[in-house]
Amino acid sequence: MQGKNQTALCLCPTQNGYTDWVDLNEIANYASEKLQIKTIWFSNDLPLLNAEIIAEKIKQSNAVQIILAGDKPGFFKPLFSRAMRVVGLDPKNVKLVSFSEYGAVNRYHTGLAKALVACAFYNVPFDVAAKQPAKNVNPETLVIGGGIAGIQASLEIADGNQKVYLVERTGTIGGHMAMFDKTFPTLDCAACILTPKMVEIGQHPNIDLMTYCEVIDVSGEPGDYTVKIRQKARRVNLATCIGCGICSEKCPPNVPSEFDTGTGLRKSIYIPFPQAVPNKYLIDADSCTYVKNGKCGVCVKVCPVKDCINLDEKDHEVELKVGNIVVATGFQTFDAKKIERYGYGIYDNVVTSLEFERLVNAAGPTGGNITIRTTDKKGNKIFKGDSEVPKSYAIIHCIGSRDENHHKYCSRVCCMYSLKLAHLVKEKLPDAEVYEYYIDMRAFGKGYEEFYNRINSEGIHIIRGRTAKVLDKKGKLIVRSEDIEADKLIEQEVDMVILAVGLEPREDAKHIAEILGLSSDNEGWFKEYNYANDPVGTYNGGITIAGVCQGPKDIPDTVAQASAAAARVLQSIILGNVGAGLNTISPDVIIEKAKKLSTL
Amino acid sequence: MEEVRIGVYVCWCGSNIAKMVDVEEVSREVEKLPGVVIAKDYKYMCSDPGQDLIIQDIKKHNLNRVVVSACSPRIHELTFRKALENAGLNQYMFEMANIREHVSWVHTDRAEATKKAKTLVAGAINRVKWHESLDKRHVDIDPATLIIGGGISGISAALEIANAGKQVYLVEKADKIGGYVAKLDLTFPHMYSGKDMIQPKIDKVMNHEKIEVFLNSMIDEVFGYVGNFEATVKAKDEKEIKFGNVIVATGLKPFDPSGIDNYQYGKLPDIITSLELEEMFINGQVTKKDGTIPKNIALIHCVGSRNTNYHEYCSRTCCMSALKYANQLRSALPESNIFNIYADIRAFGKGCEEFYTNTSKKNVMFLMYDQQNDLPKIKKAGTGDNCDMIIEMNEKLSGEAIEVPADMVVLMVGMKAHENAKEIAHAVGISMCGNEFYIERHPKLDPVATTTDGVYIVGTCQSPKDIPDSVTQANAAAARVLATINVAHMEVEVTTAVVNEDVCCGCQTCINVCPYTAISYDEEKNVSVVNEILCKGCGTCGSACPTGAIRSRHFTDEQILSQIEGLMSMQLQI
Amino acid sequence: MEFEPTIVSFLCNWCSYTGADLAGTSRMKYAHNVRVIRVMCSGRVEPTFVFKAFREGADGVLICGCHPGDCHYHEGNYKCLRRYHLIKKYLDQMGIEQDRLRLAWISASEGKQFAELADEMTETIKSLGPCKVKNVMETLT
Amino acid sequence: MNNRVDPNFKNELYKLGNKESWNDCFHCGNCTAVCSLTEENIVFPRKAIRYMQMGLKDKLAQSAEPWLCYYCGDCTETCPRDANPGEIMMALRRWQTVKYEWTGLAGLFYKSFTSLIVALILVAIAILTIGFMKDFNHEAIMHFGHSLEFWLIICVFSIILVPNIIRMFYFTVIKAKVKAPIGSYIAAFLSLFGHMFTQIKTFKCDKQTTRWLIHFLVVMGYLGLLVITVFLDWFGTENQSIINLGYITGGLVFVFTFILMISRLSKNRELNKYSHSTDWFFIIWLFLMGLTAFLVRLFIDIDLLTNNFWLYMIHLMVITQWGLLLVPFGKWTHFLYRSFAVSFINLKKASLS
Repeated sequence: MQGKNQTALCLCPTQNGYTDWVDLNEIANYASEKLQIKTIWFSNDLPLLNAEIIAEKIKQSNAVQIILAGDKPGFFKPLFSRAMRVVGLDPKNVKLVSFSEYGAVNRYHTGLAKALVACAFYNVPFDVAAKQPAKNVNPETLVIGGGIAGIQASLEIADGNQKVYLVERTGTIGGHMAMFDKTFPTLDCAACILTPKMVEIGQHPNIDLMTYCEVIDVSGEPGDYTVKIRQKARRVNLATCIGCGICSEKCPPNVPSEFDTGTGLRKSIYIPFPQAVPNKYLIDADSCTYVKNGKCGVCVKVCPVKDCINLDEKDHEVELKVGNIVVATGFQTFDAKKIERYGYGIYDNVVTSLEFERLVNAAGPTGGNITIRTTDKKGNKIFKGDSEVPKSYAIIHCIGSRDENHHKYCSRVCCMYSLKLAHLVKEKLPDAEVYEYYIDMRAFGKGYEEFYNRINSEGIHIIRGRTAKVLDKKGKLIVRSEDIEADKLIEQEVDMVILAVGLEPREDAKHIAEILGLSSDNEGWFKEYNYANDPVGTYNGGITIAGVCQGPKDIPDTVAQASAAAARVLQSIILGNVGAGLNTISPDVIIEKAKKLSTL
Repeated sequence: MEEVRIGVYVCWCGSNIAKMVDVEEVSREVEKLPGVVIAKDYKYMCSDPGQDLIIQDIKKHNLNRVVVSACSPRIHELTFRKALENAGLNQYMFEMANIREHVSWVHTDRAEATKKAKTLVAGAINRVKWHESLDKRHVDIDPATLIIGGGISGISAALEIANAGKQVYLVEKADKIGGYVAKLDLTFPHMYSGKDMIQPKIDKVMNHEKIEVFLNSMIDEVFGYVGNFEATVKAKDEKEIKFGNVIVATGLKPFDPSGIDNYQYGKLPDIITSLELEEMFINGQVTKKDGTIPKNIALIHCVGSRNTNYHEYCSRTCCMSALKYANQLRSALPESNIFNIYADIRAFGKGCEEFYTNTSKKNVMFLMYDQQNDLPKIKKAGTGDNCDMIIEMNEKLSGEAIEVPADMVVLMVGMKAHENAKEIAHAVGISMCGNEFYIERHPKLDPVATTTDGVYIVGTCQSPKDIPDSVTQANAAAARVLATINVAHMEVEVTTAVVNEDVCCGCQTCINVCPYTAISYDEEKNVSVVNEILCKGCGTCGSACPTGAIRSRHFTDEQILSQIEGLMSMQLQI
Repeated sequence: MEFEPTIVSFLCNWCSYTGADLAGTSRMKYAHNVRVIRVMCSGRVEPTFVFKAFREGADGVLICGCHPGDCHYHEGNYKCLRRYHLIKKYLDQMGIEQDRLRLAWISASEGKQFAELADEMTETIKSLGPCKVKNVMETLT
Repeated sequence: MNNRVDPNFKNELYKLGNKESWNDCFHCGNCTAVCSLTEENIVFPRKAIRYMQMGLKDKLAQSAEPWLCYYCGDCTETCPRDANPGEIMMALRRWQTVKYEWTGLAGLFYKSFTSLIVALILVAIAILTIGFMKDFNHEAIMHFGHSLEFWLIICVFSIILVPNIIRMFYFTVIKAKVKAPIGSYIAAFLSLFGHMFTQIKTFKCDKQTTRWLIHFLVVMGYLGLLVITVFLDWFGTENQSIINLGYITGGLVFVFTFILMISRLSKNRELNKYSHSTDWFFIIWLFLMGLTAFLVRLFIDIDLLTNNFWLYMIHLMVITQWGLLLVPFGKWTHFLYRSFAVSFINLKKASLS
């Protein structure tokens, strides 16, 4: 085996210009003093362009093994492998220690980075050294977020005969998926496949569904967490409400419906949508005349059930004890108003994809008729089923995504849902003209490319070229884009523009991360334990993440991830294993263990 | 026999059905049919209130049969069966008429569609009259799991299950586990080490007390049913194993590019596949066949993918692998010219778009081609070209016909289903789609289960995917397995065949046609006997039986014959 | 009024029924004359079923199963194939045109093929005209 | 082969200013669509950036489009990949200037800062030598200076600028195979002067009015000063209205170039983010020219020039350097190419319609 004298360490500083990064000098000191590595290089000091010179340096140092450590040192590996080859050594002896792989991304993680270097030096896999002993795990689990990820994770765990508390912020579970009309690429309706799962959640004996609730505090340790939850005042008794809807009929205020993304109106006492689970009413305090002025109370008068509506109900707190927490808080869509050039919020008929999703949905405000936006008597900008029908549509991809000025990442779903929306328009209005403007067509999943080819053959104009602006010309919208493949600039006149808005972390994602002690990446998505190896674990033992809160993904990938999170929870309950939990284990302990296990 | 009291429910499915079928008329008309007590239509039958409607009616009207006319039974039969159970009715007293996939979505004439819907409902009503109560059988779940395939997906699933203390049998065809990931030098988009990632896992699997690994082995045929499978592992010594669940992780086969004439693979020396390049990186030596260092290197994306002549689907990982290679080449051969010849860059994963952006800062030339209609052509360079090969292509972003110099061409080959995919599908009883990837139970909501209970598919055998997505799927399947093991027993279908011993004449025709050797001959009684555990309910025996002694439960002659009657009778009424 | 035939079709649960569902989810349009009955396997289709259909007034019968070699139950579709040839002969003897019965292989991914098959079959039956069996039987009894 | 991609082309561009973002563009087409000056068949900057990335030099030489860009900065501000298309267009214009210029000096000066300095010094020495030879006799030198200006203009135009314009025509019209009807040539020729003096196209750019006004005043001042000193003999004339006009034009030139320099220094706007060294020479010399001319005439008027003749020597050095080096080989030609490009593009449009 290679001894300490035969190991050379090459430290690679961050290329991203972070000032607050891991302290490499401290690591160098540690390596030379504690690990007694004699040869330590910094990649900046090496003439990196030349394998021959590096080979010479390796020869001089007598090293037979090289550890490349730092910020994504893999980028240097091929060069070192080649240099090893030149020296006549085995290129397999170039080891990589990528700090970010295990979440060492700032100077507070210098200790962790040391442990990573030590593990490579002692030739012990980090996960083995960082493994924590088994302990008693509370078998009850908290799932935060009632979208498809939360639903799936809850069902999996509950089907494994374990108790689940599913906490949802709004009045119903279902999340974004419930708002969609059809799902790509099979075009089955979202409601058809989602509602049975929602019903199952509502009926499952092992699931305690807590809607209209928010997690406000988490304390304790992996396997034994205490969670404080605020139950917001629903003002309608869940147990006795029969969902007859008389209250809603008589309720005076009309306010934009969140579920319909403001495309339609709802009352102050309402069910978010007809298939909501629980299918019970709730009162929106912000618009309720009684809550605001103390006058009204019509709903109480007309309600056929005694004492079902209590307009004076207050928020209260609940405390739970759980062993594992699954975080499935989801996403919000990019605010298209941030890019003024596209005219969202300026021109009525520039709509976001989510609004359009409600517009084509048979259960939406227009009953599935695509119409132009109108202003009602009270000034609400809404859609009505009997308004004029737009004849031509432009769908613009990558709104807020793949853009250095907004989100650098790709939102992964927009290409496909845009194709789907184009298809839905064509299906409803065969004579309509639909124009799609894209940069790269990302149809990568099972059946996606086939779907793309099919849409392409349906007479939809699919144009390579990102639209730069939307202008108004006498009531028509002009979409200005370059048609790259036809080599010309086009100013397309359309009636309606659909902006394929990207996904972004929820506004309160930071807050949730703080409560749970999770790490986030630069964009605000929760950081997984290991990119490839453990996409659902986190650095906090007992806390797993699932769905889009970890990064944009489509429904099948979300569902798979949610099930994977459930596997982790079940495993932890069965075995008392709470994961590596880097936030709860000291680097020194890891180093000691690595030393002990070392094969040196 | 008790009085038949049928409730019929016609679903609008929003506008999905209601747009093409006059659901109100359907419900009005069928209410007149004999046996029907009540018929209703509702916007979403599958929703909570929809199901409640059925439950309330069963109680109120004392219904003993229910017909729901909605979408495909493949989607919602179980949903409604559960509703029946909740109402205290046997779940088999139910039949579905598919008026969405088979009517409203495929027809254009509203009157005809409505007529057809009525006949289908009438058929279902006639059939349900003959339904009988069946009790689901509880079976115990064997806590062991068989995993077929020892790649990253199989290994991850194995560890996830074994770490929960449950027995795993891992069968691998090759002489070592690790699959294609073990052959990777670096992974995208962070350039982490592939070996460091998988080696500890391999070690753990090989030394895990709860995992028994069979190398150089194959599974012949899996017998039994969920919870109680058994199979023979074929290796040097055969071994019988018993297990409760199967996870299929057979993985992929790289596309063979020698069939694409334009690419000259195998004909010119320095045209290699991405796998061959990967090996060069592992060996620290990227050279041409003559041992010299290539100056111009072209990476051609989408080889065999996104082209209806080869595979229409996208292989999902090649774009990012190609970017990874561009980075590796830039590092190993800083002076080289690198060309990425692509169709669309599909950098959709977490951190991938950023990886693409960074790669373009590394002096890599991106050239776009049409992967369906206009493949680049590789030819040998002439003297004075200063390179070995010339790639002729029509570049789409400039609209120019160009030449690209190359000394080495790397073909980013796509993924195909494994060559044993078909065999394994037969062995475990799952279906494949046209391109030999396995079909999941539901493409969105159940991506790892299959239509065969207890059999799961994970990783690239389901469709091409990258490492995190494969690992996620593997863990997802593990969740399912752990959950069933944890509950320790489950309900199985009882739609098997039964022999009416009074009628059976002992001719043994059924024994010959049964594919599962589920029928044996009782010499003493001179009758055939069905082993209900082995029987999978295909019904072949029933149709072969000359005396009509064998009944296929839930698909009996009476049921189907009266369904035919129903279908046709309605036809004449209108 | 143009003659609109009725075609009773038996689809196996695993491949063909799924394929027909796929035609639906893909919104492929085809003739409305096909009425589907689901069986677990094409091997379950008894000659009686076919005759019953004609007896009740069907103008055509279509049987669909998995492609050879793809049967969910290994070889049910082969059993069906054998029976099919037998039934055809018998139909002939009874004076029913052989073309009124058809067996086809439709896999789970062949929604398009199913739609095309339905159209083709409808055309065939239309050209044959209504099946007289039912009337004949009724006059006889 | 001329359609062979050339990965080393970027090295040529490095020297012309664009270092970081040459390969950042991923071809979404945003820049083309956001630009107010693009038309159905006149697409840029993306297309030119593509030629540049691929190293298709012939194609680049044949594109007159980069000259249409006034660098308003819209494309750069909205570019989703921070690829800075505006700056790439600027660099491409420099490259084209070098390409059209037949002596090769423009290329030398763009790429080598030192050679430009050496040339400037040599000219200064030459002027000093001439002064020395003429014993620094005021009358003689001013007379010489006046005829020098005149001949300089004639020579630079006929030997350098006209051949370069012909070369530009050759590349962008003949080699690019633009086949326009004869009538359109006449129309293009007529429209030429309007563009040249007003640069009216800038108006199509949004939020550009102030910038256009400053540029317009500088151009007008510069041309006025040229006419007044060279053809109306500002320094020698007694005609008071000519003298006053000279003051106005000279003042316009140095006041507004000063404003431009300040805005460049503060670098507060997108378009001023990356200034090439040659841009600075252009603006400084223009400023110096206006200022020294203004001062020379002022000194004549208040009778200080005789005792401060160095001022005229400096003025002479500045205008000689300007006329001999900066006009034919520097950014001044952009003004010329840009005007002709509009006409050539009109020909292209005519040929396509």
